[in-house]
Amino acid sequence: MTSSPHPLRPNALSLRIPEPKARPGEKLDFGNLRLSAAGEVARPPVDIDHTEIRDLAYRLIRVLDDDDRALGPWAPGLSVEALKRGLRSMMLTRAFDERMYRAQRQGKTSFYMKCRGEEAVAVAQAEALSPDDMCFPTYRQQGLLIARGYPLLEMMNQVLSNEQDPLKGRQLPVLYSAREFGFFSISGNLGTQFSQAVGWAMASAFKNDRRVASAWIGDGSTAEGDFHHALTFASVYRAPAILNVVNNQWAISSFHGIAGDNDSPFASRATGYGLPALRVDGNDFLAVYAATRWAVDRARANLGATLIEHVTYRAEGHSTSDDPSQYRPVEEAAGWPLGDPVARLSRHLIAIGEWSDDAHAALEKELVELVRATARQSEAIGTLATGSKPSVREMFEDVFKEMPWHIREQRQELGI
Amino acid sequence: MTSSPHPLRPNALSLRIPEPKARPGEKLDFGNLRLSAAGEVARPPVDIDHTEIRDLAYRLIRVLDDDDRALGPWAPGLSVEALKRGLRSMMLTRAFDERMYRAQRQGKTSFYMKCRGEEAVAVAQAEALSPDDMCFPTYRQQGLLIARGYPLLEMMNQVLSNEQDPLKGRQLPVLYSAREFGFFSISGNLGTQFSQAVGWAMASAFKNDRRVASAWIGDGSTAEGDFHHALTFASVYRAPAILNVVNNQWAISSFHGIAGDNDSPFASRATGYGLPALRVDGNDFLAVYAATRWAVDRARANLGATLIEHVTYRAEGHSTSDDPSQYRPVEEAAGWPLGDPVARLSRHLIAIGEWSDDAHAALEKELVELVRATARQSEAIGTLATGSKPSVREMFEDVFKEMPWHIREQRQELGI
Amino acid sequence: MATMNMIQALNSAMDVLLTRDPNVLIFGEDVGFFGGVFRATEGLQKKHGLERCFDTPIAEAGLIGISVGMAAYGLRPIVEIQFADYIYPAYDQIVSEVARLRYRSAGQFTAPITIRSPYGGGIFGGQTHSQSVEALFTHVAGLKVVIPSNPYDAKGLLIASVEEDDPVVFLEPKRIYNGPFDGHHDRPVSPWSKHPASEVPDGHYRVPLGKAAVAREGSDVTVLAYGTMVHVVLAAVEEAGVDAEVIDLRTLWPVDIEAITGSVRKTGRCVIVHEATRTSGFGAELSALVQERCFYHLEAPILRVAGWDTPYPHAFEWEYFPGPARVAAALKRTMEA
Amino acid sequence: MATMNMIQALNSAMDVLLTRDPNVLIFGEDVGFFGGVFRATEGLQKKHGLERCFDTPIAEAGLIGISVGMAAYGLRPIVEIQFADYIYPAYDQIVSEVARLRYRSAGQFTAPITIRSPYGGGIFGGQTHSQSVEALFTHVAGLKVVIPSNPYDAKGLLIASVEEDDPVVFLEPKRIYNGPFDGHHDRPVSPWSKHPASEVPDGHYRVPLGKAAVAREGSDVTVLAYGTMVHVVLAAVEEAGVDAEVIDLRTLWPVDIEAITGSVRKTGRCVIVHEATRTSGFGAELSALVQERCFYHLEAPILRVAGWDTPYPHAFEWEYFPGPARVAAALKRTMEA
Ligand SMILES: Cc1ncc(C[n+]2csc(CCOP(=O)(O)OP(=O)(O)O)c2C)c(N)n1
Ligand SMILES: Cc1ncc(C[n+]2csc(CCOP(=O)(O)OP(=O)(O)O)c2C)c(N)n1
Ligand SMILES: [Mg+2]
Ligand SMILES: [Mg+2]
Repeated sequence: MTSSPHPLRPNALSLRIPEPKARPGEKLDFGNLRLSAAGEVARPPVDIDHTEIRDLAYRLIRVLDDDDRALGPWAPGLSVEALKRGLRSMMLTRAFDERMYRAQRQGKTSFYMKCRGEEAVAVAQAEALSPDDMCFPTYRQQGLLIARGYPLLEMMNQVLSNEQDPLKGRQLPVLYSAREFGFFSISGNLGTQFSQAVGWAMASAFKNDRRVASAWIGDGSTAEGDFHHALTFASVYRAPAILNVVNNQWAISSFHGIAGDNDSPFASRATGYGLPALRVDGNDFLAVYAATRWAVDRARANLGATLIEHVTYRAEGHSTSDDPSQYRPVEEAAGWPLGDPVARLSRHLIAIGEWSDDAHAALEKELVELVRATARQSEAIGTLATGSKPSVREMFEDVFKEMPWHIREQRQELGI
Repeated sequence: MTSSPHPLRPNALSLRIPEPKARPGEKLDFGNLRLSAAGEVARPPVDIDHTEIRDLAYRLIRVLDDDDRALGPWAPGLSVEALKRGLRSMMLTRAFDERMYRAQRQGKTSFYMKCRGEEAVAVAQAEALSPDDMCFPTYRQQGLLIARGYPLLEMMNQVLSNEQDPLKGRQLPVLYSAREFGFFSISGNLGTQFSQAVGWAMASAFKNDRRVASAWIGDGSTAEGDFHHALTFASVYRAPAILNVVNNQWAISSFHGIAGDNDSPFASRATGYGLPALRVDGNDFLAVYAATRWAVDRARANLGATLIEHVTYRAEGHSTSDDPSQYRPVEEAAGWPLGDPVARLSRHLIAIGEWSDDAHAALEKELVELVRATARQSEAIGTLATGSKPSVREMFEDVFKEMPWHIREQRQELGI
Repeated sequence: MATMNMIQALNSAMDVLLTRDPNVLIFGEDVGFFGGVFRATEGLQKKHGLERCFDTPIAEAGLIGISVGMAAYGLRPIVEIQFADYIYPAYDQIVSEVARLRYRSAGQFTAPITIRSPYGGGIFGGQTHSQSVEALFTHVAGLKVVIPSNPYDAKGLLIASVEEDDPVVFLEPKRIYNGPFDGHHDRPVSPWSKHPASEVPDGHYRVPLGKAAVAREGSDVTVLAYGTMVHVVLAAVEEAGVDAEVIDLRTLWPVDIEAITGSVRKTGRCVIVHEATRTSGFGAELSALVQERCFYHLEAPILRVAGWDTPYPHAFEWEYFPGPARVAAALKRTMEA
Repeated sequence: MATMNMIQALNSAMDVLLTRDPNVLIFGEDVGFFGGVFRATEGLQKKHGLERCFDTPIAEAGLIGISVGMAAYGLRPIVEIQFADYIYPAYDQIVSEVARLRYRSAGQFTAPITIRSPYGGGIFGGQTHSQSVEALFTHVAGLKVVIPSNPYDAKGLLIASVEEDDPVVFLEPKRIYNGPFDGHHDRPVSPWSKHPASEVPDGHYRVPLGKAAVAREGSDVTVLAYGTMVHVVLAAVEEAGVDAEVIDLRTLWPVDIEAITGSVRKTGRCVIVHEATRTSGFGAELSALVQERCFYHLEAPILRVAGWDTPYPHAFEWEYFPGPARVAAALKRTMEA
């Protein structure tokens, strides 16, 4: 961060405009990242008083070390089966992203957003939540849908806005909705889902049920008022919610410091509301799972909400409309100190003797093939370019439960 | 706080609806108040790193002890003259409030809001700020105007909405604006001034000036998004601003716990944004002055914003439209553990041999007389009841700098 | 059957709703123990429990945000925004979320939320306790907008709104909470008990959304109004000595277009009255609709009587408020045209 | 004089403003180093310094809040809201603060803030990158609303807006940033360089607020439009073979009422075209104004062609967008009436 040029007058004030440490062509510098070693951070019981664990907001929960071993009290002891399931979902997410990105480049749809580098945040969390817990995601948690078994074909049909688009041509490609899979309708307006999740969690408590809500928000979007409202209401009503901040370091072209990560990490926001906060290595599948599990258990025990900051990195452009080389060094992704979540989990499975490079390559091939086959199926139904889309009547449906006279008239005006 | 009835199903969730410790007819209980002894809390240098003083958000800075002495490192060493000036301004504010409240009861205006019990927050802060620092107040800091010497007559003319109303009949009685006195136009919409103050402070820094902005917000209003935006922008741009939370325990009928003061004090909100926070006895003139001074010095040294929580008590109804006996014990005001700011400063002056009960009584009489005389003057100009108000033309002015055709037409339609 | 003022009728509606449906809950600023600054929720917490009617933090966007989540869970929230002037912080949640949830999720998730809020002037509330915000919601696809003008309708419309599967912005003309107000601020206030619409059944009933009421039959000119203005118009009609047909819209959107066009085709003249600022107010839409559909029946220009295009100024309450004199003048003007 | 597209013209306007007035500063999401997602502020940070053009947190209400404080200090902020669809979180700060500050402080404090925001459809942006929000601001007393339709006007109007002492909501039709668009999405795109209004002076000039432009003279019918729709209407007029007078409003509010009434009195017919949802759109106000002022000159009902009363659906871009076919049909209908 550089501050403004030295003011002319003595003792004059000056405005700080935070700047990232490195712009394109400059040397990488991750000196600002607050790291802890794997296994180093203590794991409190889930019923601990929040006042006793304020320091967790400033540490970094990590399980996997540089030798790919799982260390310390947060090591979740997940079964090999669960680990392999997680690896598969992350890899499938990545293969899906690649294919859909290409589809956009080929003009088959208008827009796409990848989550490369952040797959663990969604997939490990899906593993830690129960199927009937509700997710309130952003556009970068497609991994939740994939981990929860939502059909790839449906996702693709939406991305391609074809005749079988489950959202009937009304939504942008990546803004999914899948009630049956516990996945709330994604809004294009940032932040709104955060307080909504708290309301859903309050409803579960109101009904004396046992379901919890989990919400995700980007580092940049924490600046929206909804973030504050979510924390406030979650604190006041002790809502059983998991409030995830996905700190992938960038909000389009703005680095995390512009969202207020200069002087205190996002996790620490929670402590002032009387909520516990965990700061976790978001590229460490085991750590994300363990932290989420802790928060879920706490919420389910009627002890209220937890904020989790996932420290990760947006390894690609913001969306198909973005070119990150304009504002950050191209080497930044490769240099990211917390590595890649897929590679790390794969190496861990190898380290514990349950996986191999060959198995990995084979799985990758299988998944790419699966995605390709499904994509062919979806493209055969149609793409935005072929124009085989849902009936235009759908444009006028679902504004209200029953169509009022003025919409019926408008539909007629369009001749349908 | 009671929680909801025990749920029927085992392990079921339940919703916490916070409740105050005492409702009308119940025994007073201030057990939730986090107190420190006078002189107990350390005073760090103004250039300390915020990470080293997080604990101040959970303590209570107090200077005056039960024997009316000024103790400890926060004792500001104010001159007797300054103390007497402060006492006078607080007493004048109170006399003014009494008179205007009566004027409303007599039908001379529509509405009034007192600040009884909270006078120190405004008056001591006015003392700590420079005259060209800008205040962004709520409707309960009339003490700022009085301490800064804004003419009582102008205030009354506005309260009574008479011909000389400086705001030309356009604003509610208590929503003053006085640019020449560094007092920003008060909005009826809660919270908005908080981020505005940060913008003003940023402008001062942008211009390499030395002026700071000070903003006030009620405990209840901290829940608005503007609070979050103010803290976020102040943190990101290191704005020279003082962000005051006036925790007077109530927001109309809602106790401070409904605003989220159950599990962590309001002051602690700031630490998660990387801002220093001071929690201060708001009924202790010396403590308020000292804390504000610390924050002003820090801001002026280009070290950015400080949040100050003033722990005080709204000793009367929310406004002339409110009857607090409906929702809180009538004895609560008298039982308030931090006493009355006017009485405490007066007793302190007596304790240091600079004041006496007689002097106090004489001053009170003088001020009541001054207010009465001014009120007569103002009432002679007119009141809302007499209908002597500014020219109706004023209704159509200042919507824009120059009156556009449609407003001119509307004015003509009204026949003026 | 009891005699109720509007507050009592609204309170009774909420009592009925809480009693009949365990998924109904009410929240907002000061609505719990205290019962709301206008006392609309008085006694409901005590009767139905802390969790059925409770206070919230002062964060209108937060209120609406949590209500979206609750509705998605299957609850049916009634949210009070203390004054309509304070609905703006929640505008994004209402416009981008509440209004669009059904559409964008293809019906998977819905937001049957009722947003109650006192609106309008006539109480010396100044700029921030007097605004009429209806047009900011009629422009938003996916919202219904309802405004009652008397106790009977208030209860029946509120029950219908909450039982509706679509979100409803339910605006309450606060000036007539305690009695009908014809705009003659210098005359004694008449209580609701003298008005026939204060006879309100104790139990459950609905006044259907989308249906206007004819407040007065007539043949000279059609007057479209809602809320407080219905009473002002009725007074003005008498004073102008014009045989006007006064239509109380009750539901602003989707509006009862047949009631409007039927009447205007009969009378050939139309005056539209509302408190909100004229420019881009709901009167503009009504004027456009009438003009589009009754062009060949119109014998005079459609006139609008509305609040001026200024903020609502404290001391000029009665110069701002579109009272009976201004309405009567418009009636005469349209008859002379 | 240079050939500029609309983005370049806006960029040039801001460059001129930053150069001439040290109190002008620009901020918004991604506007600093990167130069904005539509590149309108490209190069300005580099040329004028970090503090003159910088990135902000993603908090539209915060952006506007700080701009009010800055304006009160004497600065002249230009704020970018990345898409008009995201202006809603700032609605309270705009309506309750920016618009009313001068009035409520009796002129002590003013808010000469220019809020720039790309709006409108035609880019497959779906529900949240396509909205037209103008009517939500024309209803608010104290705001001016400006929408340019070509590079020359864009630069001149932006300079005039920033130099104006009143707040301006400056909406930029994003579909025509890079070239005029006549609604024929299936035909090749034509660049601005072929359009005369792409000749833009390098230096300072103003296009006055409150003055419409006649985009095409004609005698059969008056068409009122703004932004992208001006180009769509011009195409539709040719296709319909109607001698229409096309008025490009440029300033929506306060609108150039004389230009409108003068033209409608001449032609006797009027069609209003906008992209926004029809109900309570700005077209309703225009229709009401024309009807009130030109009643006796009207030979046919005033028609509105607008976006449907639904959210803007991704896959139905061209079924939603009021293209030349719909405009032409309305022109023919009004001529036959
Ligand atoms: C209310 C609102 N403001 C602005 C935008 C435009 N926008 C879309 S994504 C984005 C950046 C979000 O960054 P972050 O929250 O960090 O999430 P990430 O993209 O990194 O996952 C912006 C500014 C929006 N969609 N909604
Ligand atoms: C945006 C908004 N919401 C609601 C209100 C109504 N209201 C006025 S004062 C008040 C309580 C404020 O309490 P607090 O912030 O604690 O301030 P205090 O009155 O105690 O000084 C409320 C809810 C308002 N003025 N503005
Ligand atoms: Mg991000
Ligand atoms: Mg308070």
